[in-house]
Amino acid sequence: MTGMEILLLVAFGGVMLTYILGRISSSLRNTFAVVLSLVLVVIIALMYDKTGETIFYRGFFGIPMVLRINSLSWIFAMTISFIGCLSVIFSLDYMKVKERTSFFYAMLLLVNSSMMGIVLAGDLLTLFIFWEIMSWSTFLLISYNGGPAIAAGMKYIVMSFAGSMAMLAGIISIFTAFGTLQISEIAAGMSSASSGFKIFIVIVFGIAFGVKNAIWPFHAWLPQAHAEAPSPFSAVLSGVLIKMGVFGFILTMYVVVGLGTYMSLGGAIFSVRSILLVMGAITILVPTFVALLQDDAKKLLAWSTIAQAGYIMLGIAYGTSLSMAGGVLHFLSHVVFKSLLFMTVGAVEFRTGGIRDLNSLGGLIKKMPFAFTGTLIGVCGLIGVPLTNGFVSKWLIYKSLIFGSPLLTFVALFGTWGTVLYSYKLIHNIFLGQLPEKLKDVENTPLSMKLPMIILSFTVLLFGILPGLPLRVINKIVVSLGFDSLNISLWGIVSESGMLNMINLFAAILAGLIAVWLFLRIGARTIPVKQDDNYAAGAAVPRDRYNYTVKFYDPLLRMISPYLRDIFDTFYMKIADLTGYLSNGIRKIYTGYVGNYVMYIVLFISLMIFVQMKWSPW
Amino acid sequence: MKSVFSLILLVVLGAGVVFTLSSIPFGSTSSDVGEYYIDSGRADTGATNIVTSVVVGYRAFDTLGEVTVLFVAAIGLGAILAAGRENEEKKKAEWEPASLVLYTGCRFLFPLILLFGAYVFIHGHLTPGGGFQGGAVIASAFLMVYLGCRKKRISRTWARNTESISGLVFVVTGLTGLAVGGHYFLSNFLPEGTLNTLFSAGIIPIIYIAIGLKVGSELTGVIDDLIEESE
Amino acid sequence: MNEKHGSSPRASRKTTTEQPHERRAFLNLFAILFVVWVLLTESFNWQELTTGFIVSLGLSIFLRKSYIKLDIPPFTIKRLWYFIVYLVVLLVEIIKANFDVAYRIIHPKLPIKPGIVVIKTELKQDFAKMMLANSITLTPGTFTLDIIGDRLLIHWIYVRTEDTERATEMIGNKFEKYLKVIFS
Amino acid sequence: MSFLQNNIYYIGAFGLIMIGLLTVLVKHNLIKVIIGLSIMDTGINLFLIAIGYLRNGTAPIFSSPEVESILMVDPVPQALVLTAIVIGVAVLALALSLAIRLYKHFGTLDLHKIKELKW
Amino acid sequence: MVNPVLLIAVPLGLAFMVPLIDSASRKLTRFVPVAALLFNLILCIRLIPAVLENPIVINLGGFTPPFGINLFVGPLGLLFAGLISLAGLVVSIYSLSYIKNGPVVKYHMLYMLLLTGATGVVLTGDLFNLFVFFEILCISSYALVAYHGDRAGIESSIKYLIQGTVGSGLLLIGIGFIYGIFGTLNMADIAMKIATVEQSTLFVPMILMVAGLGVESAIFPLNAWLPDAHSSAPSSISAILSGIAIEVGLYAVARIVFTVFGISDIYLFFAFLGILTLLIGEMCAFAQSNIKRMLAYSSIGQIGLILFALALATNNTVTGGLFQLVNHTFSKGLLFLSAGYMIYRSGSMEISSLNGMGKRMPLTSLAFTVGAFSLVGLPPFAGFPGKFLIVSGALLKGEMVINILVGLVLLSTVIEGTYFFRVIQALYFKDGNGEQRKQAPATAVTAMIALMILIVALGVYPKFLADFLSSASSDLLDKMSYVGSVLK
Amino acid sequence: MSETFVLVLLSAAGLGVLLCLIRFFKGPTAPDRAVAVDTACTVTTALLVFMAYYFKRQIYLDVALVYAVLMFIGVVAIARFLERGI
Amino acid sequence: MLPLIGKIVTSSGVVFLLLGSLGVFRMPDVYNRLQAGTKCTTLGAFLTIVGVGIMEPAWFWKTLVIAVFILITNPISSHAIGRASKKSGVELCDRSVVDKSRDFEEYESNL
Ligand code: NA
Ligand code: NA
Repeated sequence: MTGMEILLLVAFGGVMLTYILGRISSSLRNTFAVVLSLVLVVIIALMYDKTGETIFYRGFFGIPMVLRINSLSWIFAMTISFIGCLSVIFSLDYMKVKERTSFFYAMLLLVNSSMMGIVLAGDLLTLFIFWEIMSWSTFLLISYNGGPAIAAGMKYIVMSFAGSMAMLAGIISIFTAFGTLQISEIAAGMSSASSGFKIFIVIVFGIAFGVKNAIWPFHAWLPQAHAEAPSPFSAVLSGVLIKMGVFGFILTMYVVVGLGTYMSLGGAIFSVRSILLVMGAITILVPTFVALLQDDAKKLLAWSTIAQAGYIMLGIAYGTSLSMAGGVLHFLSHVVFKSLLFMTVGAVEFRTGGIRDLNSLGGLIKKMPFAFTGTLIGVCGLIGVPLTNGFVSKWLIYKSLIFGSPLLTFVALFGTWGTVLYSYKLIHNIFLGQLPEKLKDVENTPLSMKLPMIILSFTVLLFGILPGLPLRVINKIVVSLGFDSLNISLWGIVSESGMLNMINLFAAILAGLIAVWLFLRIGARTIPVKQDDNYAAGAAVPRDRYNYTVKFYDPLLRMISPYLRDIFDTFYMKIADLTGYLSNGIRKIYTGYVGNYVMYIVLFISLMIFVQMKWSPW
Repeated sequence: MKSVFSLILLVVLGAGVVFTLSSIPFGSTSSDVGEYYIDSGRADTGATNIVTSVVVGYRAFDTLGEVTVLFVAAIGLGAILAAGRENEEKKKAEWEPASLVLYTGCRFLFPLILLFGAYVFIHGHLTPGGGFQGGAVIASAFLMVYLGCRKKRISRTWARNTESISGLVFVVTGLTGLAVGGHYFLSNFLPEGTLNTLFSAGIIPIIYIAIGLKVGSELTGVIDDLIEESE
Repeated sequence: MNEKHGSSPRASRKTTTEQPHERRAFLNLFAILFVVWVLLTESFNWQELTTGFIVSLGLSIFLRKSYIKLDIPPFTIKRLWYFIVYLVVLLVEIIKANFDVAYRIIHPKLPIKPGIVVIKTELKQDFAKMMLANSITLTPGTFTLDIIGDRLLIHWIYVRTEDTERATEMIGNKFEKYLKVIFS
Repeated sequence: MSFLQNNIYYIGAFGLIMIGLLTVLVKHNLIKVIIGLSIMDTGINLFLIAIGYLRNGTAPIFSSPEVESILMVDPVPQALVLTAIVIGVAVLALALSLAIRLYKHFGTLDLHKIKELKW
Repeated sequence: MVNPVLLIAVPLGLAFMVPLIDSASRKLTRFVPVAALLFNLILCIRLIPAVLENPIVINLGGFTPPFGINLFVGPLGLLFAGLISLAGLVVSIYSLSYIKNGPVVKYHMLYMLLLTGATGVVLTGDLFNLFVFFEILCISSYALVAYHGDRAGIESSIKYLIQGTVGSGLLLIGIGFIYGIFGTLNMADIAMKIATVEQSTLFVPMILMVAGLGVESAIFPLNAWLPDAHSSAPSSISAILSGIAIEVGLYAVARIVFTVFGISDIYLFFAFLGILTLLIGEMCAFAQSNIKRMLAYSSIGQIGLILFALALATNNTVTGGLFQLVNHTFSKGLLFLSAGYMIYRSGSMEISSLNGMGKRMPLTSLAFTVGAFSLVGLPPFAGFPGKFLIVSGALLKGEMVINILVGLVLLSTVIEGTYFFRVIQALYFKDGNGEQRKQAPATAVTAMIALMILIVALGVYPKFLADFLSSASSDLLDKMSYVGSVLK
Repeated sequence: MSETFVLVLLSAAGLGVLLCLIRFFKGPTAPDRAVAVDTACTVTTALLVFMAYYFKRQIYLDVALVYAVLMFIGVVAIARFLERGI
Repeated sequence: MLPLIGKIVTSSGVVFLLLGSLGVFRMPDVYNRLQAGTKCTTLGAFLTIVGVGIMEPAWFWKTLVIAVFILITNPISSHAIGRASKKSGVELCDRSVVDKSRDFEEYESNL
């Protein structure tokens, strides 16, 4: 039995055991869940720098089901187990007050386990099976909170399932074409396949992974799902789960289709590559500004997630060593800072009794300083402030795009500008400004929530200062996908289009950091005024005027919002409505009058006889 | 409109039927199987009524199924009528008693008709009779009693047990064939006797008597259920 | 059979469960059934006779109770004689009736003068009343529509009297005198 | 005319089947529909018998030695019809019991009015 | 070797015996079906090795095939017989507690006879015998649908009866034609003689028979009875009707189309018909707010899918279709059984009334979830291998038309997923009233757990069944070996 | 002679049945139709016996007997129905 | 000799059968139709059946059973129809001269 098999066995066995233990004692279960996640981290850490394939099961019609490990799988698996572990720890307090916690833990661990299965899959069947388990278990978690989460979960699973079916069509097409599903064997067959077949594969896989990755126009499910999921899971969802789409894209384009073929697939403007790049660009641009519109903290982060997925997409789809490294690194960065942000927002939600509305929060910096710090670091990473990981990954992406495609670079930079705006809105409306009356008794962040925040904040800075740590592994991935190797040092990277060295940038970056810090402190230094003291011409000021953070960027939003209506969301809802309408029409054939039913029978026979006598097709 | 449409459909259907029938000319078809039965039915089964030898011999399994169909319908009818009856207040229906002539006549004829029924199924292998026909006659005798003597009801336990035992006789006869006869289900394990005598044709009379009793008691049960319903 | 109530509540019924009565019913029934069996099979083959015996015996045992109520009288020579005479009279009447009806049917003017009258009977037993009613039905111009107690409702195709006593005389008496003896 | 003579049983059988089907299709009184089914059944039985008929044939019963030489009709359809009749009776009985219950529930036998289950 | 005829004879004998048993002990009656089906299951399992080697042909009454009726116990027949016994056993255990009111003894008798009829249909080698057993199946279904005697039950039963009777009438006409043309009723004999007759002559009989059997097997325009009947019957019966009855109908259609007629020109038409049935079924299910009606329409959809798979007539697709069929029997059975008790608790069939059932009946809800996931085709449940086999088999044909049809299959799966996920959300994540937790009775739970285990086992290790199904599919497709083994 | 005899008899009886049939369709009351059925059935019973003679098959007599029994009970059933007896 | 007698008997039977049917056809109301139908068909059927028995002496006893059965049952069934007509209120034809059924009903209710 190899490490991978042990890993999956532990992971999936742990899921069941967690649920069973939960029926006995909740503290036992919590302990077990934490230990289990830690063990998984350790097992994966031990697999560092290993490569290999193993057939683990032949029971599925004798099709060999394969697990394989390489640097790509490892980095994804590591991320999954790491974030998974942190989210479990974060949940300890967060979930205490909820019902059906055993179900929650089991599903959380199941999602993590299935994601590990996906990244370790050595064949498409294994990939698909774990993919589906991930989809439905995610669905159960998104719907967990009930209420608005129901619609969110529904949207997620329908889109996701549609994607899965597309993927299934692709997988089985490959199976019938090449007689194998092993990823290592497909590539050989793929090289001789017709380009139509390749495009078909890219399209169906693109739909499947695009939905999961929330690439425009498949993003419609994400905002609601992220907002309505339990916060510990939002972190996982936004941090790693949608990155399974990234994994899938890399796999499809550079492993299944192959680097060489990918770059030349399709016609000039309508080449697969340029279409993907355009989609990536739109995914940056639109959601960034939609994020600005959000008054719900988690929705804001959700839209931000989509936008960041666009950066990753740009990096991956562009197809150079540097962009690839940037894309993968930005995936890592995003995992870290976005999980961090969801956790801090989750902590606020937890302590304020479930408030996520940015207009109802404010001034929590004194009540929850810890969460504020975490948010600050996270936001810095999100914006790409130097010395954070986000800076390094975005920088790599800009660098690789700037000469090849100035337009895309501009889009990416424009997106960053928007990122600054919504990030400031987030941090200001929660922690700065005035503390609403009813939040007076808010307590500080509990320890179980602090711990993951510390670790993540630390990671943001660590990877920001020492980008060589992750880049070394990423370089191996880049090489294994067929790109040229990059020149990596602990402090940075050297490439033909420019170089990055953190030491050189240190001073300037530090200055900038202090400037931002001061700026924010000034913004926070407001004079607390009794709410009752606010009068305008003797009349009480309406409640929403008390807090000047309300309607942040209002004029700007009034200007741009007409352009930001989510036409694709509307489109999908129209499809759903149409399906409902059509179904309702079709079922009317069952009129309830039995004479009609008999008529159908006679009609069937007569029609058949008529056709046969007229045209004799049979 | 609807009937016109239906008619058109049926005309098309009829055209198809006519087309197919043209390959089965009336009155002159003869099947290999049918000829075989006529030629060797007596030797194979010992019954002089070839239809009987088909029904209870060659295709006895069909007949077992057929008995079961009737059984199913009888139980089903009982179940349906019983299910509704539970939650329903009893209301007395007005009904006219039969005249003395009918009342007395039915009583007088009842044993006679039962005898006819018995005659029909006992001679199933010799005459056009058989278990189903005989059973139907027996059941009609009971129907007659209901018509003439409304309140007179058969004992359901009796009917049910008769039904049960005669059904079992059929199956057990078949299983006996499996065990001792030709080692086939429903194969004959009794001597075939002399043609055209009552005690001949092996297991056929046994099965037909069982069927007669079973069909008789089942149909009687059905009639009884329906009569009860009209009360 | 469940013996709860008879059909006709107003029909006179006397239940006697004396032993000889039951044996008589049984013997009557057995005799009738066995004879009918033999007639049906038209054979004195031992197999047929045995089977007939068993079947008749079985039926008689099960159904004798309901035959008790028919009050079929015990067998005597006198009764047999009267029965034969009755049959002859009946046959003659039937034939007369047929020619009578035939005449009325065929006649272009349809010579009928129908009506419904009531007659009386002195017969007591149900079986006797039934025989009377059926005889009236089969004989010229009359038809029993109903029978209750000692009254019969008669449809007469050519009414010759409306008086009950006279009608009884004309319609019922020719059979009743024999039936009275048979069922005495 | 000779066509009619030759195929009168087929015509009769399918006439009955069509009448039965038409009744089921256009009548909306349950009892009439059940009668229609019954007519259809009868037609089918007649059709089966007609298929096995042999011109100038007689019942396939060797009741006495002199019938040996006579042409006998195919016994199989007769056996089938025997079964089919019993099945028809069974279905008919069940249908009637359902009709009784239906009437108690709905107070009508008009199938246009018995449409609670639809879509 | 045990004789397969016992699969029919023993349950039949026991059914006849029930009144006697009942007068001895009322309690014992309920266990008669359990005993009979257990016996059948064991018998089926014991027959597997022999049947895999060579199909068993049983001449009833000792008359050789064209002249007597024969049973043909090949892998396909045995598969169905085993499925009937297994599903029947599970549901009969469920019924022990579920059926409490009404004429209980009659219920158990009818139930057992229904399954006996189904077994007869799948084992017989004679066309008319098939009709007879089919009638047993149908008539007992009519009666069982109306078992509760409520408005809906009676209404649906009478409608079912009318359509079913028209269907069996058509079937009988078809059989009459076939007898008239070939002078035989033995399926192998007809199959052998089929080439001697012009194909055009055979069309009307075939279409009559297919339509007749199609009514029971719920192929599209013939299936209007199904939503009513399946939703109004007692849930245990719904499970059997959806899980066994329509499948057996489909078996009969397949047997007749493939083995008896074998006119390959028409196969593609059936594939289209299957897809049409699938789409209409799934869309109608999508529009339902009544849980049992939704499940009933979903059965139509599944039958369409199976029909599509069978109609493609390659070993792969037929294996896939049969796998899906097995999955449907278990999954839909599980769905109906679990829905049965949830409906019983909530007192309504509206999906909205099942809100929060996950808290009140956790195990029952889990059973429903597993059934739904499996039916939709999610791994690791039995639906996935089925769907995988069907799609791969269909794509392997490499025809554009079929590829498009496969696309429609996947599309309909999305629709199917949507309505099942909706119910699962209602079960677990919507707030219901009445927070009391009360599990279904032990027998029902046993039945549901058994089905769940089967579903997961098949989903995780489909190979075992697939090998058997592969020989079942050659049993269906290889007409010549069928003829050969019957008419030695 | 024999053929003519049979033919005449058959057509006479057939005419009888036809007359009853007309009465059946004319009615006007339900009992009228019942009478028509009753009469037609009696004629048919006799006809069946005669057919047995024509085909020289004694076994057909059983058919006539059973027919007579069923016809009697059928007519009684109709009559009882008409007088609201069942 | 016997065949000739048989033929005569049968023929006369058929004649009565035809007459009975004619009566059913011609008579003005249900009661008169019953009268005609019953009498003629009973004798007609009896004669026809027994006539066959005479022509085929081997069948005689069986035909006798059938004939006697009809002789017994025919008046009963006709009586049942007659009573049903009365109970369901079928009017007498206008040629009728007397209807004492009112007296009968009174007698019945006094009983
Ligand atoms: Na009469
Ligand atoms: Na009469």
